[in-house]
Amino acid sequence: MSEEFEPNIVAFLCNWCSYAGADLAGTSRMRYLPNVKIIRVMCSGRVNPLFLLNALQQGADGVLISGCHPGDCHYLEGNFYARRRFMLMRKLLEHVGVDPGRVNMSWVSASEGAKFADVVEETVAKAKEAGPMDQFRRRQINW
Amino acid sequence: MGDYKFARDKLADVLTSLKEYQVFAPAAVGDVLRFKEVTDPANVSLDYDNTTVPPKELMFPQTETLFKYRLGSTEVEPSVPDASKKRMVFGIRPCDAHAYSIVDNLYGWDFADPYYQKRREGTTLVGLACAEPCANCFCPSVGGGPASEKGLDALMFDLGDAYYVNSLTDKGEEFAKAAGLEAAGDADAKAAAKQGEDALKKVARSIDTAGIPEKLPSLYDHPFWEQFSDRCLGCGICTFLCPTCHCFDIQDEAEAFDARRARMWDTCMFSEYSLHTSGHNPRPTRKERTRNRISHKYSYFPEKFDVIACVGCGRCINHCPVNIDILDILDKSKQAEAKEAKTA
Amino acid sequence: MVDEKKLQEKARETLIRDDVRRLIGWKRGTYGFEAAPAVVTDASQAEQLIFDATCVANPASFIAIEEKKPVPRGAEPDTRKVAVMVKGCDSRAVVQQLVEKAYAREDVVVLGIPCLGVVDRRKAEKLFGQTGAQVSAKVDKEKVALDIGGDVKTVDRSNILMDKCLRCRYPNPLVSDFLLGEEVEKWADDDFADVDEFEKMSPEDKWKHWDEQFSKCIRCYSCRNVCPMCYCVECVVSKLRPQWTRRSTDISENTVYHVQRAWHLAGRCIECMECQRVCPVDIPIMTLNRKMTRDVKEMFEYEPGVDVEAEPMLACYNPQDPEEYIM
Amino acid sequence: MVESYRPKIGVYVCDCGINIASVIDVPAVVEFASKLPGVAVSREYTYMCSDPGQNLIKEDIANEKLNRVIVASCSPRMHEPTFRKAIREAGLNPYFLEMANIREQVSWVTVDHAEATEKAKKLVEAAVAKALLLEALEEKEVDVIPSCLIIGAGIAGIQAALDIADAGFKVYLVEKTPSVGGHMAQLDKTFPTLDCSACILTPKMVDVANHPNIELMTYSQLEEISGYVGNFKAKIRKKARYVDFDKCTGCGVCAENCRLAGRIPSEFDELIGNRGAIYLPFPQAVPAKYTIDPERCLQLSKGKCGKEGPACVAACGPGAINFEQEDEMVEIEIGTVIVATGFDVFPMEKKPEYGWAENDNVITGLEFERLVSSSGPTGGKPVLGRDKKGEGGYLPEKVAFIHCVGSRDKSVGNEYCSRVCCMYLAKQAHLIRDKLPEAEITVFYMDMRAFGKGFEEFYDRVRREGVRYVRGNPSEIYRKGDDHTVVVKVEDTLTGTPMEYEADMVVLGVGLEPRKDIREIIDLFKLSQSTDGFFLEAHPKLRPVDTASDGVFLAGCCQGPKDIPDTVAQAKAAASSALILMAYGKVKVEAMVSVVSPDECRGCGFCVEVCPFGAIELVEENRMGNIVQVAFVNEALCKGCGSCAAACLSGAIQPRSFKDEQILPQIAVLGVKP
Repeated sequence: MSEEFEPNIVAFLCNWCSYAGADLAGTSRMRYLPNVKIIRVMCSGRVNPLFLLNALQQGADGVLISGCHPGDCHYLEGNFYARRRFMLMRKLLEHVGVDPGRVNMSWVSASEGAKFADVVEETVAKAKEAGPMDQFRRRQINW
Repeated sequence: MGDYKFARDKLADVLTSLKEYQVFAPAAVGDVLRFKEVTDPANVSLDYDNTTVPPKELMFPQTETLFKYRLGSTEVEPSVPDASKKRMVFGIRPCDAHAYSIVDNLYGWDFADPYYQKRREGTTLVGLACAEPCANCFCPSVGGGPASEKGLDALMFDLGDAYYVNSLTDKGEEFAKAAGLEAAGDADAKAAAKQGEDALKKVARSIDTAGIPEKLPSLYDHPFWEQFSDRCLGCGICTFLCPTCHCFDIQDEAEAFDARRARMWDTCMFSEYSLHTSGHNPRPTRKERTRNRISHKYSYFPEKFDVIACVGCGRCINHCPVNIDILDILDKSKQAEAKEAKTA
Repeated sequence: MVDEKKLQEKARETLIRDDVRRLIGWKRGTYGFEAAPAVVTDASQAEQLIFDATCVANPASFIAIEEKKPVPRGAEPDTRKVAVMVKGCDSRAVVQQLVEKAYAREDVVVLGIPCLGVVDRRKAEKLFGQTGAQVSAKVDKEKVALDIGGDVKTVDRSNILMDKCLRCRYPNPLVSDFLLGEEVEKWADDDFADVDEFEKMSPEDKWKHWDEQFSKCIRCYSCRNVCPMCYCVECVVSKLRPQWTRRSTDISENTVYHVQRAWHLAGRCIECMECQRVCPVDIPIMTLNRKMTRDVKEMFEYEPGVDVEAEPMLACYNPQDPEEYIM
Repeated sequence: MVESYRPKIGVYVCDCGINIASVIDVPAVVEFASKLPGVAVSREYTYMCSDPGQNLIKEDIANEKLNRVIVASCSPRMHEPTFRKAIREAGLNPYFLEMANIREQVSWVTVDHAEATEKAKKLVEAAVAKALLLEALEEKEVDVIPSCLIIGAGIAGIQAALDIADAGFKVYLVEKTPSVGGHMAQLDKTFPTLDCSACILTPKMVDVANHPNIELMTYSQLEEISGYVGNFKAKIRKKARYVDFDKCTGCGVCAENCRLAGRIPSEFDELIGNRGAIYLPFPQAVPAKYTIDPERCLQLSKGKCGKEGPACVAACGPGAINFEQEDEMVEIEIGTVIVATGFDVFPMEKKPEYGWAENDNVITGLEFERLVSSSGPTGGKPVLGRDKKGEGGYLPEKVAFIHCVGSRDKSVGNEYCSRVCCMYLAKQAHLIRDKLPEAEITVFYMDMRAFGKGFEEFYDRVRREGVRYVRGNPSEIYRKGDDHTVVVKVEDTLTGTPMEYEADMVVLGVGLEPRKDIREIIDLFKLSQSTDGFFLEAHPKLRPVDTASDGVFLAGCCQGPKDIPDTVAQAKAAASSALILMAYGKVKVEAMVSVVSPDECRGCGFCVEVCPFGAIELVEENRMGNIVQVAFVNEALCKGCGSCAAACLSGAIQPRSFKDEQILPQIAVLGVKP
């Protein structure tokens, strides 16, 4: 336990805003923590809330879903659906006892590289506070 | 073999003395009873009707690793249980012990299943006779009874202030010795016998199984199944809670590069149980699945092993949410005219 | 209460119709405190049908889970209507099934039954023990009278009715072609106090609770199968490609199964409580559904199963939806 | 094509000069990748995007028979097209490419080199996990029918129609009212140049009627539209005019003889002038064909007109009048659509405190236009207070103009600026000054927005002409006494003094609103609205005339308030956008579209509801002899966003290249800690 807990975060970023925003954070050489690993999807509306459940089960300590700001969705409405879904999924997980700090969502536009870096830091900080996700992680199970 | 007894308030002491055994006894989670490994003997109580989940899970766990391997490697590491490790099922009801002896037929048939058999070999079964059968018990109709000794190593009777223990096998004797039980008197044996007889009379439900195994195949296409299958939910309650149902599915599971092959309970009541890769399903609706469950227990199994694969524990009746009552089905099957089948 | 003779007469009338294939209602069970759901196809079977406070099952469940047999080449599929008897709560399932296009309105004949509440088997068995008798039960605004094999017991409603009945807001069917019996007055409201109470627990205590509950699960899927909203051709839980949930039973897979189930019912659950009723190992499944129902109502002002014209909750949005945690 | 079932993956890790290699231990990543399942080749190269880098991949595809390629380099948003092209050239389906973004997401943002290397490994492993399940996708092209449907024949529709027709393509121009021209035809002069609106518009109106490539359908409405970009089918209802279009010469004798002549308020004149039951909306109307108003015509509404029967029939020489005429449905096929349905002016009912309904000397800007138009009911004299026969009246002496009526006003739900009112009121003030040199003119404004070419100069000129501008937003306008004096109650916000300004004419600078019946078009095309209620363009900056529906473009005020030059510019842009599709003749269909597994679909239609593009519909499916409803994706409409997949409960609908079964392995890799 001497080593500090480093949470592992799986992030789902929409191709048009947030992934581009993450790219901008890169091109602007902003430094952020390596804990967040990104999966590219075309739209935040693509992210099935069950992905999040799966990520926690696989061993992620937190998840991040990021899309375009409301009204800016490349596909017009995808982020509105995403917002509704994750608002609710987060409540459901909270009811089961999952720390709500593990479920994070953000609006990051293609021009918000700095915001993306901030979002990463905040997401990692929240997951750190929540501690290792060991409630229903698969690897816990002794075969 | 031997007649023993121990005082009711010595139950915890008896269990404590069984250190060389891994002891399983009924334990409550909320209102639900299930056999669990005894961690604190003080918490064990034998005042129960029967467990919701039958103790078949102790021989045939719901999920069981068969072997482990590493992805990309051809080496496997079998996970066969160790028979030399002594286990005891304490307080098992006669019907559930009877069930083991029925399932033994299958797991020792064309292929000796080491996972099941090793567990069986290493396990001592200490039964508890039923003084008050439940509303839907019908064990005497299928060769059992509230005080049946089938499959047991010892049988206990709750005589109020003491438990009378009748050891039936060497394993039973070993248990009596390990537990340091005192010898019982004739009066106790008589009281136990009396209790057994009384209990038998209290069993409210019954079925005359004569002729059923032979008749069911003739009702294969009979419409009478539909009056039950039409309300069947297709869930796994009746089969998962059945002490004799023994079907399993095999799955490979991997965590990164570590993998295992495991088997887990499966049920003929699920549509995917009989679903072919082609998309064809020989049992396309619940009618065929309901028919299969009953026919397997009361016809196919006896045809092969000469014993009905049902112990009359009543669990499928008690827990079916839509009142599909196996006795009702059997009763209706007896009334059904085989020739009607053609018109189905 | 409904006159049984009238009910059977209406059922007979309905079954005689050329355009009706089957009727789903209730009949007396072989034993105990619950009536059995009944699927009848012939007018001669109408006399089996009953309605009283033991008729707890939701007949609407059976409309959608019926498996159609393959139709032989050249033959015509049977497209006649299905008639279904529904209590107020059951009728919400029909409404929601219509919203989700499980069938068209003209495919069903709905026989509505105003209801004063139904008996909870678990509560009854706690009071009177398991019985082999075929129990019947009458309910009025104050008491429930149970006839247990000739022995009549009278119990306060709150001690024996299903929890859903004690907070019932829709005692009268929301959709029906024929109403069997007089409409009744609503007697309760739902303040979701149970959800509030559960939420007071710490995350650790919540998980401790669920760890224990989910560990019991034997994955018989009765909760899924009985649900009137669960009738996917292939449930994601059973899918192998991709495999969302493994078939192994352990705390990880069991938890994921239950959360998936609750998620898939978010904004769809009509609170008939059948999932919890049928669970053989007494998992308080409704605790998750109730949480979703409450939050959907609070956050999105949405209530499923009350309006046939409504858009499905997760297939619509409001630009002003809450987003307080979004960065 | 080399697409065998068993994956053979090539992994290419790019140094990007030192951009990647100086932070990430590239050889370690290459070594790690070489051991992953299915990986046949794993290489490092300085610049993968360079020609030699691409050739490396191409050679391996040829020699090692690779069937999946992973490039670990920069963002796929940068070079995905480059590498797709490269592997296509090597004979592999371009969708067998997956990229791991180890520059923007790792080397450029991570401080610790060891951590960066570990993260890069993970990203490569996730890419391999997904690559194992990639599928070959087909890029399809569909032909574009070389014709365009334009809805609305105001200046926007007219201009777009002329441009497209001049380029040699067929245009169907559909107009709801009996004449083309729209709002612009109602205007007197245009700001800031004071051109006569009719003079510049009518030649174009005549052109659209005569152009060989334009089929003009006035008094017609779009009823149905189906299909997708390049291949739309439309049903148009040509409403019955009760006048034979070909026989009518437009002589107007019928209208003179109509028993209701001059007794029905004219819509064109904003109800301050009158017409008959058979009418031409205005003298320069195109087509110059008469129309009978079926709701007002005695013969049509009452079944009887006078003792001798309809006078118009008797009067019409060519015998053009036909009371038996019925609506006609026309079906057309088009490749592109331009929506130019225009706007409605702000309805004064929503602002009763300005007393418009009670006082006939309180008029809207558009009423003013008709009042001062030489072709208007008063012949261009701003006469107020005429009697029913249109006689008598007075010329105003004190005129007030009010800005921002129904614009920039949250209380009526319109937060936006209507963009034209400042200038049209300045123009109208000028017109009053011109016609009534002695009148006292006061303009009440909130802010003056004179941003266009020549606008500020014009505003200056108007002020110099003796028009007083007072900064203040009137709270109330009411009648005082028995004469026609009305009081404008306002606070001069520059001096802070409350005023009760007495005027005998008040002109309300009403703003522009979305058409009241905008829903009809929204439902037909599944278009979206922005918060102001106008149609939403595909991108506010870069795709201002496109919509989310491919092949459907916007022109003019239906997208938001505009003045005439902006409208014309946008119309030309919309025309050019439609022409791009039609001139090329083919359109690429997105390859990464959603696909339905009909056997798994429960037919609930959640996906249909969620799809922002109307790409999904429920169709009948024969499932083992039983007919069920299942989702069906129109691939030409689908944009591959995948919202449908997240809404689908059974996973029956999936976007290609982003299927659940492709994403879950990525989660599995990234979820597990190193």
